[in-house]
Amino acid sequence: MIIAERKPLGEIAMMVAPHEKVTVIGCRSCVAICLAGGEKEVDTLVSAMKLKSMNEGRTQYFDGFVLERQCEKEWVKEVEDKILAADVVLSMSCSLGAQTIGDLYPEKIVVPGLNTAMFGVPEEQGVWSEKCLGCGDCIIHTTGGICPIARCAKSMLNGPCGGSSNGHCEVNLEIECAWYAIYERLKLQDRLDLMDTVRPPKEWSTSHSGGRRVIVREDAKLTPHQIRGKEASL
Amino acid sequence: MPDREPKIVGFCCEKHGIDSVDLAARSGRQYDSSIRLVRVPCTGRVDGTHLLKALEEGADAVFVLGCLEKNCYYDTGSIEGRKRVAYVKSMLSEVGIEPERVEMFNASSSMSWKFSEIASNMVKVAARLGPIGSRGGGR
Amino acid sequence: MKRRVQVVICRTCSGAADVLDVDRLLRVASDAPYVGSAVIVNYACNKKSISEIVDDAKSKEVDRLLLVPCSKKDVSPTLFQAYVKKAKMNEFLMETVDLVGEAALPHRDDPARAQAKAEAKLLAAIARTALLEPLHKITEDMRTKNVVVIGAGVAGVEAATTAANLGMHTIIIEKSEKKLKVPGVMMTKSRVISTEGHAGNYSLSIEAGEKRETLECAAVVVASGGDWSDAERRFIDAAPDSKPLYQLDRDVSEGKTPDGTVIIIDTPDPEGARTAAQDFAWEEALDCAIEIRKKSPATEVYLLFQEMRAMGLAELAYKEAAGLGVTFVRYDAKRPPEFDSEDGNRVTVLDMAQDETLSIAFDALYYASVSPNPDNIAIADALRIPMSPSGGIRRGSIQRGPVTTLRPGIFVCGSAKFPKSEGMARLEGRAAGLLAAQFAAAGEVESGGSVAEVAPEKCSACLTCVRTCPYEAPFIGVAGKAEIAIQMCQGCGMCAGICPSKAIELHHFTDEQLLTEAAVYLRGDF
Amino acid sequence: MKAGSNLEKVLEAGKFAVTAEIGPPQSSNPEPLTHHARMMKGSADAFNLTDNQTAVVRLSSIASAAIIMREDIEPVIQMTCRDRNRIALQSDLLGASAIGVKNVLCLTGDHQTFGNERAAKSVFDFDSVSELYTFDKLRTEGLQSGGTVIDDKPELYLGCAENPFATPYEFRATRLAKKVDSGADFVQTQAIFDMDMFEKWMDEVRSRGLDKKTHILAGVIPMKTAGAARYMKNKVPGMIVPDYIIERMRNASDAKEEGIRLCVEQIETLKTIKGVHGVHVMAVMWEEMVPRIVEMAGLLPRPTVK
Repeated sequence: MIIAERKPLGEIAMMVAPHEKVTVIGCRSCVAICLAGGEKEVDTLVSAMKLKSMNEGRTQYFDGFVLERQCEKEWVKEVEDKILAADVVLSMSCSLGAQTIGDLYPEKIVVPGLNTAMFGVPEEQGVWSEKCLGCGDCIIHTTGGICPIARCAKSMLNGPCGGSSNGHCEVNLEIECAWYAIYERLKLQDRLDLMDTVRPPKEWSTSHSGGRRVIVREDAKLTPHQIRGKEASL
Repeated sequence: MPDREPKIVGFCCEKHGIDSVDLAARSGRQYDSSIRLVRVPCTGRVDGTHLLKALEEGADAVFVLGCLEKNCYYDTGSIEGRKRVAYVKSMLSEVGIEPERVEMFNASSSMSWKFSEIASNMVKVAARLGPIGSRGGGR
Repeated sequence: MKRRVQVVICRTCSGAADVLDVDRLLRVASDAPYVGSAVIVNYACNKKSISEIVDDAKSKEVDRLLLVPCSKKDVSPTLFQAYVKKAKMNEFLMETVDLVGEAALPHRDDPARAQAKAEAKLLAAIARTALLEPLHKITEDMRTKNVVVIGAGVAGVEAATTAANLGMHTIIIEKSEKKLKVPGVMMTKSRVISTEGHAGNYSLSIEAGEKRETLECAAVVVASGGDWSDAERRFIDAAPDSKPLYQLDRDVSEGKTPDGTVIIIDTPDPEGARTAAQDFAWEEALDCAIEIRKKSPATEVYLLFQEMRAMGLAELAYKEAAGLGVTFVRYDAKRPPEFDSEDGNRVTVLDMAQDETLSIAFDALYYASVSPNPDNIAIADALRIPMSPSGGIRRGSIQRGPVTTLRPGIFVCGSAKFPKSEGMARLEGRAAGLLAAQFAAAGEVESGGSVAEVAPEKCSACLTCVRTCPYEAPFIGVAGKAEIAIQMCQGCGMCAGICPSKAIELHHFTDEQLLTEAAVYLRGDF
Repeated sequence: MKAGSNLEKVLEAGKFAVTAEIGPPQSSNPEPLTHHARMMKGSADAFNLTDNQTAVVRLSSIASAAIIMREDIEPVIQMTCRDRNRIALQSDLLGASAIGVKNVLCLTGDHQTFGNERAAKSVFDFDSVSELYTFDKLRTEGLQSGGTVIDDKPELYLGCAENPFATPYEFRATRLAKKVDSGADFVQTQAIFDMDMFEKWMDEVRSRGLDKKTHILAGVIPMKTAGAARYMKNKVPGMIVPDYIIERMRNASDAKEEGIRLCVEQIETLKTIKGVHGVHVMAVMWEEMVPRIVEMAGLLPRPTVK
């Protein structure tokens, strides 16, 4: 899932400082699960920001809501009135939610309350780690189920670099070396031959390097004929 | 100097926390009356929002009082309470409000002396800092 | 719901400290929102008053009561029950507020502020009471009167005997093949694999030899003991005949005293890597030393210890032992005694008190402490209870009782927690047997009331509650949303406090109730 | 002959080769390069110009090579995958070849978190193996990674690095094999202090016949202080420095002399190891010692191979 982290409140305060009415919108999806932008975080943030404005003797108005999924237009429209009434929308969602609001209401200023960090997994309560870069060309069947693109600092394809130290990554000795892990996994699976193969340069065009990606499923897409009234114009 | 007495809210657990308060009272200990206790079953019930909202409602300082961590009635509740308080303190720092306005304390039911210490500690903080925003325009 | 509050102020209690003006409190209450009736009674805790209060409640059509007595602890539960029954009111709509303990007593020196605070507190309590919701408890019959005891050591046998004497069916689960005459059933070569159910109706999965069976029980006592075998192994090279202290205690009490030179040491692991020195065995060690010196003056006795903790009356035993010529040697854990069995048994140790190195040839060695039982890991896992960092079973908060665990109906005694002397183990075994029997004898178990509940539409199924709850009450249900197993929920509210989606409320301590109380209380200026 | 560089000639003639490292300056002043080139001339068969070593911005490797070539010294340019994608790597390679550079060392590169531009976007389009693979195709078939075939193929002598002391140890020879399969003509290893471990790796290398397919130049680093030794042991990932070396450095009355002595001893040992075809001296910030070390190790004068 998408892992995000709340921005420092000082930075958030600077973004909303020029505005009087601030609507804070969270999301019950990924960012709630990674404890960054669910209802609780929205509530505490609103409360902390109110205190800040109280402390500074100004009257800034904060109000908070949470949507089921901020990245979907239908959910966003549920709080349309709150968005329209605000001077600025502070999105406590991943950047996808923030952009969905911005795209739907282009005249509105939308500022991000979270830093969208990565595709990751919760390793344990309160710990998340990156495991995918969304390169668009998954190869983990050849690497023991471990992604070297995301889990190796250098996205190496042909084994660990010379900085693999006691199974840890030279960039952060707290983190395992992905290729060390791949080696161990393949050894366990008796598939070490996969380590011998020379992997030619990776096809990066399936990733963001190939330009912004859009996936279309014709069988799922509604035809113009199926789209009703006003929505057809969106 | 503030023109009113300090206002302090204490979220206090119904187990060791409140027992230590009770024992203090019954041992004849006196403490400043600015302390307003709100009972919670366990400090793990306390949510950062409770602390912040209490400040919003006019508290100058807020504290949480629970069982000793090694002797918590609900095993790990005091540990959870401590983490919530720490998170709120970091948020307050980020918005330029003195984090010492929020504190976590632990006591066991037999510590008759503890609560008056906690109270005087918090009253000192509240008196020194005054109400939030009282010094006009923050920092 | 009407949300009309009846405020009953007990003049005797609230006025007890002569600090509060009870009549003014009544006026404050009368003018407060939601208050349907406010009365003063002279003694809230008398039958006549209860009738008066109930009559008043009926005539004023209130649906909830706020009682202003001394403190919640001083109010007899029967008083509540009588009121609830007579007024046909839900028990969770009754609330008390302790103005004496929180205002009158601690602010006796400043009656004006004490009064103002009491008034604010009263208003806060009224506001909270107005928000209370009726809640219901569930009573479930216990299917059996079985008390399962894990371990047939000193503590376990004592626990089983105690519980059996109180009429419970006891089943001892013992891993070894040892046969003992004990009341109830004893299953040898068996161990607990897993647990289902909850307090009062636990269902244990037992592996007995080759067989697997399910055992229903109301309560469990863990008496897994320490790891004597391991301790014995540790000394086997150094002092092949070393024995645990309880063995010496038994021998001495049967009149058998050893000859030659006897060493009693605080722990089989003097470096303290695995076993801490034992506090509790000192009385036993001193008693043994005294008995030996008295009965067999030719026997030399040395006590090797890191720290002597003979407390209370044991101090006299210490004095007596010293007077009888027992040699006390205090050593440093960083320089533990060295044992050598090349040429008879010999120990070399630096006596810190005298700052001299002693080399003692000895005939018998007794140690007063044991390693934690390695089986504790499997037992704790099977019963879903936590362990202490030292490898013992972690006891519950002292407010739950000295032999409790965090799970209701599961008790722990003896060296399963940490090393105990035989006497202490027996005593704890009795306590655990008694509590387990008392628990099982109730025949039914209550749950519900002030427990947590999930609003499924808000739940993100993030598992935070599942991971955080020490009681394993939250689980992800068939709808893919968190649910709370009411029978497991202890009402602490940790899940409600931590839920990132604010999907969990703890009944009786909802956000609204807590925040309203705080806000109203803060409105008071004093 | 693939490229006809001096290094290639020395190695192919079966002589024991010497390469040495020159760290380009952090400014645009070419003077330090010229200085080092003149001073070290004749003490090695070719000189490596590092590519923004440890991710610190420095005068570029290719430009440095051009500068030292004016002094009639043969360069080995280092090309890391950290900062350039396949377009830039191939382009720079063609450029380097055009100005007469023949020896190219293919490296993945130190991560930028170690350097002075931590905010940089990392590229790592290739890793060292895919870089070698691509460069080899370019020199043999004129084939670019995107499929374009060029007429004038660059003449290159390709090298790679390998670290026998990084984990998993048992994979390290396999990794070298992948590089050799991808076109590595020579290998310069990580600095070697633990001879036993190096010998184990060499056993594995020889058993796979890799020493016959490529030329192994063992890396050495002369140390100035015991602190430097400790630092390399504790702080440099993938570096193993045995305690006795640190002890020797610490107990020495003149640490610098001891460092030189140690380095010379190491070279003497390496010379005796079957399959080692040369040494690579990395006298970081101490380049002036290279001629002395090489002389003390009995490796002067350097051979001239026609």
